[in-house]
Amino acid sequence: MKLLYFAWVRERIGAGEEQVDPPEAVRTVADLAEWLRGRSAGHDEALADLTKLRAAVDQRFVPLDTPLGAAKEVALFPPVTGG
Amino acid sequence: MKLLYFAWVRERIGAGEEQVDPPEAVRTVADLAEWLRGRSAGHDEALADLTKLRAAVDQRFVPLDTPLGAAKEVALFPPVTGG
Amino acid sequence: MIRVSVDHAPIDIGTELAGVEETGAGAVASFTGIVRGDDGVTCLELEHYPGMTESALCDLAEQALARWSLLSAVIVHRVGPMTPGDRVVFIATAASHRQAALEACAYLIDRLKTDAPFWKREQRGEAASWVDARPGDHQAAARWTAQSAPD
Amino acid sequence: MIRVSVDHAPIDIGTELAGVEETGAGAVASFTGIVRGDDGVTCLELEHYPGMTESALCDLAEQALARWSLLSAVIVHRVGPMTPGDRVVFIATAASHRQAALEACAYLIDRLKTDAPFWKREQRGEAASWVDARPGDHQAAARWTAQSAPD
Repeated sequence: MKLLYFAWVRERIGAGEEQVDPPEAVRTVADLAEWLRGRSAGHDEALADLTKLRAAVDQRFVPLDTPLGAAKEVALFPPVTGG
Repeated sequence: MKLLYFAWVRERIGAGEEQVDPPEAVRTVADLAEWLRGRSAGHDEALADLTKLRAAVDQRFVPLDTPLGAAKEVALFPPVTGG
Repeated sequence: MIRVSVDHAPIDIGTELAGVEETGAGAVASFTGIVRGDDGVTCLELEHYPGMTESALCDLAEQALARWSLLSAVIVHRVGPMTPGDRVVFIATAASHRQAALEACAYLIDRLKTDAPFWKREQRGEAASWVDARPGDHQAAARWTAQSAPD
Repeated sequence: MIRVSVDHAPIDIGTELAGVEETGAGAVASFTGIVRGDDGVTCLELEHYPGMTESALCDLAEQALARWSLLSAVIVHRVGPMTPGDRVVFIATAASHRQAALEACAYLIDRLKTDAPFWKREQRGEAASWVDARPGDHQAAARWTAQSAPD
């Protein structure tokens, strides 16, 4: 599974993308974020507060309780601020 | 009193402006239009139907029942169609 | 900043927009009205009431500035003969935030349609006819104001 | 006609507007978002999600075309570093009549603010900070749709 990070999520994690292979217990986007916190202090800091996170699965915005299913690309980021 | 005509009012009357000195009985813009109908066949045709006319007194839109008062410039024209 | 122009010359949108942006705005909204040729119109002629037109457009711009937090309002109206594709009217509004700019722009074109002394004559080949006012224009203008203009 | 562009290059409004006018429209509405420098911002950097951004903007344009009788919709968003006065985003809509163009333009900028993956970082001298999302943006987007985007 390909992960993408943007804005301060990217900065805190220290990388814009990485490949992961989460265990079966990781069913939703929220599960994934929680599981990722164990990877580094940066991950832990970036992903600690789910209320500040938004996500896209295969390039579509989704709620954090969305099942990962057969997702190939998951992105985690703060609320968008374009325009 | 200076009169101005625009669009098809101007075309039917055959002139864009004229000077007139209406009698005292002509008190409102509607009175003025009615009085002007006697000046020519063109005036009569242009000013016969008050519902199709709009007016400005001293360069401000006014209802046709507006008193002329000390008006210096009165314009008669169809509803506006700019933009 | 208010800029009002009534002119026979073609409307230069690039110059007008650049002038509006120079006020340091965060949001600029614009509207351009263009001569349509889709119903056989070959020429559109715009007549107006010199003197009154300019003051009517200034009044509208002042009312927009009084109603919204605008940094500027520009109204440019072309007069004389035009052909399909030509710009008839250009309106631009600048504000710190988008809602004021967007609303004021819609307000100005709605009000201009009913509150400024312009008259359109369409030519289709040899035949010419004065355009009738649209009742919908008065409904559009009335939504901005309790005191509606004469229809 | 839909045109969507996400690019580091400055936005050329004249070219974009001319493209929209060429569709034979009677009405063109536009919105330009510009970097403000009034609160000490010296640089604004726009990050985005390449691939998803373009498809999100196309989706918005398609939704506008489905909802209004538009002849075209253009969305151009700049990314990368910018300074006050630079154009961040440009939206233009063309239609036969003004109401469709004006409403669709407001719709597109309201929806873009909440439904496209862009992130702003402001720099004030040496200090940089990511811009927080504004709750008002979600209210503005929600007025166009029953199904609101995640806030």
